[in-house]
Amino acid sequence: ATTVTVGTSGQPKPYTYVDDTNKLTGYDIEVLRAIDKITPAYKFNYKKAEITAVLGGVDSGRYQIGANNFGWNPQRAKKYTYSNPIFDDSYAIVVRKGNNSIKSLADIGGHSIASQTGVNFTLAIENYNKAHPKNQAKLTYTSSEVPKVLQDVQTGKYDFALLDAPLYKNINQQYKFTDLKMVVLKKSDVKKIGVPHSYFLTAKDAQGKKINQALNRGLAKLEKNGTLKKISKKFFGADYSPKSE
Amino acid sequence: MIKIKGLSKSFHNNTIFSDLNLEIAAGEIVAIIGPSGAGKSTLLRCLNLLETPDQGSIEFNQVAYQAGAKISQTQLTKFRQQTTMVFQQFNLFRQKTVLENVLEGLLVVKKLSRSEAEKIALEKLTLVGLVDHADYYPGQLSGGQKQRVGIARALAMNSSTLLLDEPTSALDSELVGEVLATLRQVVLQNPNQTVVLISHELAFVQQVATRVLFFDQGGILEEGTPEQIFKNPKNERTQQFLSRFNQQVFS
Amino acid sequence: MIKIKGLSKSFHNNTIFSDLNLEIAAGEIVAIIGPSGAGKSTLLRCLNLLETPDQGSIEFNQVAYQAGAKISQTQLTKFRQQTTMVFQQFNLFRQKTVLENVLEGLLVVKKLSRSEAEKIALEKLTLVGLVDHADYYPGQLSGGQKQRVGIARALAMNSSTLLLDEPTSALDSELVGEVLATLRQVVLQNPNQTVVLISHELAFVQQVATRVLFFDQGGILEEGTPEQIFKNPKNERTQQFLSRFNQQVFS
Amino acid sequence: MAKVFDPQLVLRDIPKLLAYLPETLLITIISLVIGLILGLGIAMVKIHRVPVLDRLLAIFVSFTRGTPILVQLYVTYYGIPIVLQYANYYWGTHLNVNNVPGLLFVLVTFSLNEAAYNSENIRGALQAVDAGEIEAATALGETQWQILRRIIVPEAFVIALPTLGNALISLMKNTSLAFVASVVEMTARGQIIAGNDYRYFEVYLALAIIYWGLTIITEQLIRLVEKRITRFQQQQAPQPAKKVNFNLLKHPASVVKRGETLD
Amino acid sequence: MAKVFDPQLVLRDIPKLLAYLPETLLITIISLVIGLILGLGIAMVKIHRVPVLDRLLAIFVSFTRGTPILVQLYVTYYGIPIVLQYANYYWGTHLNVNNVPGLLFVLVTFSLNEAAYNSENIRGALQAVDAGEIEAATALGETQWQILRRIIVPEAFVIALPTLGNALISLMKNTSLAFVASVVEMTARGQIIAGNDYRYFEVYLALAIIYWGLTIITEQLIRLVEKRITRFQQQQAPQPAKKVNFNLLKHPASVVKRGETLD
Ligand SMILES: Nc1ncnc2c1ncn2[C@@H]1O[C@H](COP(=O)(O)OP(=O)(O)OP(=O)(O)O)[C@@H](O)[C@H]1O
Ligand SMILES: Nc1ncnc2c1ncn2[C@@H]1O[C@H](COP(=O)(O)OP(=O)(O)OP(=O)(O)O)[C@@H](O)[C@H]1O
Ligand SMILES: [Mg+2]
Ligand SMILES: [Mg+2]
Repeated sequence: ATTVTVGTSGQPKPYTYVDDTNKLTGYDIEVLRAIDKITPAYKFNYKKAEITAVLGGVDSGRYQIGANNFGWNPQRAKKYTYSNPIFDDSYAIVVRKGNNSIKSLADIGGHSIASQTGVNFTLAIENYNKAHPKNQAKLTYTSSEVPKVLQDVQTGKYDFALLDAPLYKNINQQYKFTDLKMVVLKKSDVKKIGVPHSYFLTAKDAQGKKINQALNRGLAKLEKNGTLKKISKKFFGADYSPKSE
Repeated sequence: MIKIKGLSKSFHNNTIFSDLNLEIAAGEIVAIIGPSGAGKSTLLRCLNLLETPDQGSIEFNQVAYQAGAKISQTQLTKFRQQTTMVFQQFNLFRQKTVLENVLEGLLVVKKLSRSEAEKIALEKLTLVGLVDHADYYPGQLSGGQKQRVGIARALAMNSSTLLLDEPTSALDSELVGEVLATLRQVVLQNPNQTVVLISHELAFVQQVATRVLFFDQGGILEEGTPEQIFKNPKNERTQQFLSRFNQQVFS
Repeated sequence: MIKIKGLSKSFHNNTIFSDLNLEIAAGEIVAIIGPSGAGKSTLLRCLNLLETPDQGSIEFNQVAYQAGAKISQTQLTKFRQQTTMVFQQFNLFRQKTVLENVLEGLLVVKKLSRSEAEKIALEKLTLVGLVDHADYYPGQLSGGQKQRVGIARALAMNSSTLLLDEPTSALDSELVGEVLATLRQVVLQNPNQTVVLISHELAFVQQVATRVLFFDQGGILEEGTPEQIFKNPKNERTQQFLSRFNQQVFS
Repeated sequence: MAKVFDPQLVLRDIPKLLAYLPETLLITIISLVIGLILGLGIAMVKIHRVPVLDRLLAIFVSFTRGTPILVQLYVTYYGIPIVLQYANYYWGTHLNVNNVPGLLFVLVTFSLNEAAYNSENIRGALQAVDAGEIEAATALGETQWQILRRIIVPEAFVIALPTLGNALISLMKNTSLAFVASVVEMTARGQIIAGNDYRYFEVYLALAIIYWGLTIITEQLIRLVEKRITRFQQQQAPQPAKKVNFNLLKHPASVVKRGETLD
Repeated sequence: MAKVFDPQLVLRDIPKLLAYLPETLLITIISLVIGLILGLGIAMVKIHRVPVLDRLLAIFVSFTRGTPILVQLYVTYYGIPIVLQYANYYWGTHLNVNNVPGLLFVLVTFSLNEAAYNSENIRGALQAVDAGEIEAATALGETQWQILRRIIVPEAFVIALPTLGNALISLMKNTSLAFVASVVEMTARGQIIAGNDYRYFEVYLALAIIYWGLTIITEQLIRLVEKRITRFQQQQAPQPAKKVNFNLLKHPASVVKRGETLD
């Protein structure tokens, strides 16, 4: 079997992380392990690296697969081959309790938010601001981690945060933010942010495409035999597995 | 006129001298000689408070210093202006030119105008024969030239008393003559300039001093005119000291 | 026996000396005197190839050096072992103790066993009166002591010729006597030791040298016994040079 | 083949990044100046062995030198709001740093870092100043403050400059971490650009070129300053035309009585 | 109130992080040793002005000093495979570095970085070695290599040590960037731990404590080494009991004929 290296940063949990027993796991990772089991042509090998380095690693051929809860966007699609969706995401706005002024993406004008670079949420805010030049959201770029951003929302430094709903639930298990509440976005808003799925990435070359096909075949089988659903339940307590139309 | 009364100084229990009394009249040229470690430098440095005396008082015509009493910065400056010092190691300001070295005290301490200060500085540099070198940095001068700048810097302050601590002992023998000649000229030209001088150049001391003090064992063991001290020392230690010196100088 | 033939040396077009010829017999004590900058040091440094001569040859009993010819490291070491040098600035290895300084050449160059080397080193340190100081570092010695270690280090190599370049001029006058006495003793005790010496200590030269060379203007202007050179110099420049010296020394 | 590397993008990115050069320089210069002043202060405390303060500053310097600056940024940027939150909660205070811009945290962190790193260097330089010159100025009657300003600091600066220069260059490169505190300077801008087109390698190359250029320019500036302030060492003045020679002592016969003029 | 900060976690994290201390030390020590050797080489090339190589190394040193080490890691770890990919594509070669472990790239990058930073310092130290001692060793007949090993390097080491110590501490802290090249050392491990429990601030505090401790230990070690190798300066030997005094010259009468023994 050909050895294929998977690059992942080990965060965010629960998509990819190292558990208390020092074992790499997470939704993305376990899905790949399941595919590995039913794909005799390849053997997956997992490598952790800093997040930007995961993408750089796929560029440079160091990793053949990137697995880090990657969403879809056109720029990224130019550079990488996308697998079929692996995850049906759900997005949410997080605000302070008692703040009822932001219920959907349409309400963010004039409110402040800090967001990381290279994620779909940031692009969505940028797009919103382009569309509403008179009533822009106050976007602060940051390289702070998500919990810090949430803390800043709690203290009132920023008005809201935009993130994956399952991620927020996980973080909240740890921090128990008593002063925050989550508003899950409606389907229409989710579409504005992007395709609400996450994917595996492979390189845009012949080998990348071949691996991609193998991934897709594996995903189809896992969906059919219910493994995807099982893995999703394990990590999220709910079924976020994608359903092919 | 300098009056030193009951002056004592020790470094951590090591008494250098105690209860020292000395009067120096205006215009006197007092040479202090004595063995190494006797405390000659310490005494001289007490005169401008580079060392703080433990006890006693020092009085110049205009101002007095009493050991232990509080002294304001203004008083301190005034006291220090009674004397100026020429150092063994020259201690020129290396980042300043020869002219700037001489100007420093005039501008910063005496607060003269630039033009007044320059006039004085150039005059003193002419006196020591270095007016051509006004724009040199100390690093570009010979030892003898450096010491002559040191002398000019001291003279420029126009204080009543000139303190010289072995002003030639850091020089090669060739350059010693150069500096001693300058000093001799300065001393001879200014009859009212009081000078307190430490020197191992006994020939020079003999020529210029009006009074010689032999300093040892924490006090002035003997004093007198150069004639008396060199030709006819009474104290046994003075005799011993001078015999060693004579040997070294004339061998 | 040293034979110098047609030796020339210049630094970038500045000819120091050219076509110099000189023979020195075993056991001679040759003193080179002359004004500053004459090239005395350069000549001495050519003898152990610290400076590379441009032309000519240098021959010791056992080995020869021909300017321009290739020389292997072994030959070079062998040539350099013909001489040892005592430096004006001592040049002791500061990180090594007195004993290690003397051992260095014995162990590294002569490749003696540790015990043999130590025997020789302690012997030479005894000779210069510093065997008590074997474990001192150079920084803990006086100038005179340092130079005596330098002498012991040179003697330990037991080479036929000892090169001395103003071995006392970096010392205070007090320490000069100490070193000259040691040298005198060494020289007098070893009648077969050839010595080439540069010194401004004319009194010393007069006492120990068997031959004096007056070096100036790129060559040896005059040579003879100390008696001849000091009492009866023929060359006008020698006379001039010595008169200046006599003045300085005896004034 | 996929275009894994696009040199054109490097060229396109450079001007985009340079637009944020002012931020980089602002952080660098302000931190440098405050860092130097604080560093001088710390050095003075150390030299004069001010009790207690002395020990506290030693711990501060040790911590700053001993931990990555990234961690220091975290500690100020994350830690201070947390401390205030707890204070507000337990003591009912209403302290709030939300309106304090991230830039301030960055400036504080970098200034303190710079102060800690430079303090040792400055202390060494101050203590290397020739004691003789200080005595000379004292004897002239200058005050301590005048001596510090006119003699000690200029000389210490000459001694400290090479090390200060290196610290400056490190500082400039370290500003790239300011993004942790949401301050957008060149490197942050680079990450934002790459966040849009996923061309990380190209951006990093562009950044490398810019930082390299900045470093070279800084080094040249330092060299210029060094040349200026060490004039007194370098310039080989022409040897004096005539050697002044007062040949008085050579002829002990020519003794002149006091008050007479020579020449 | 939400538990924004949990000090217990800091304590829990420390041993977890320390499990990766060997990786940190491995990278530090290997890079230090290789860096010193290469730095010495670069210094020698500079001192002897080896043509061409001299210029190339100057550019290398300038680049290394002028760009953040993060960028250097990117350039080696991602740049080299890209270059090879192009080579493979255009020239049909089959070069592949993907099986070369990331650790090697990290070691190469840090070693080169260390070499560049130390080369100037080493050059300065080598040139500060007393020329007189070199002459003395030459005159004794030692070879150039013996002189380098026995005289120059030990002395230069004493001069260079304080600066080398600082470089070592920087290096140790910089190893935290190795995660870029997939090498998991302490900081990377910290990020992974935080990825599991979202407790970033606690992990960074734990890292700060560990790095601080490491730095203090390293400083103490350097001080020890310094004390050892500067024995020759510090130790104030007892003054010799009796002052040897050959009083020969004082009495010119006592001339001894050659061959006679004195004393
Ligand atoms: N700052 C100081 N701290 C402690 N002891 C000192 C200090 N300055 C001088 N001494 C000691 O005071 C004594 C007198 O020193 P001083 O320099 O006055 O002697 P001196 O007569 O000038 O000798 P010399 O002729 O060698 O210059 C010496 O024993 C010296 O060690
Ligand atoms: N390495 C060198 N490069 C260039 N010129 C040199 C070098 N060494 C010596 N010289 C020049 O060679 C001349 C002779 O120098 P040398 O040191 O041999 O004189 P010297 O007779 O020993 O003088 P002194 O008595 O002052 O020691 C001097 O003009 C000196 O400047
Ligand atoms: Mg004295
Ligand atoms: Mg010479």
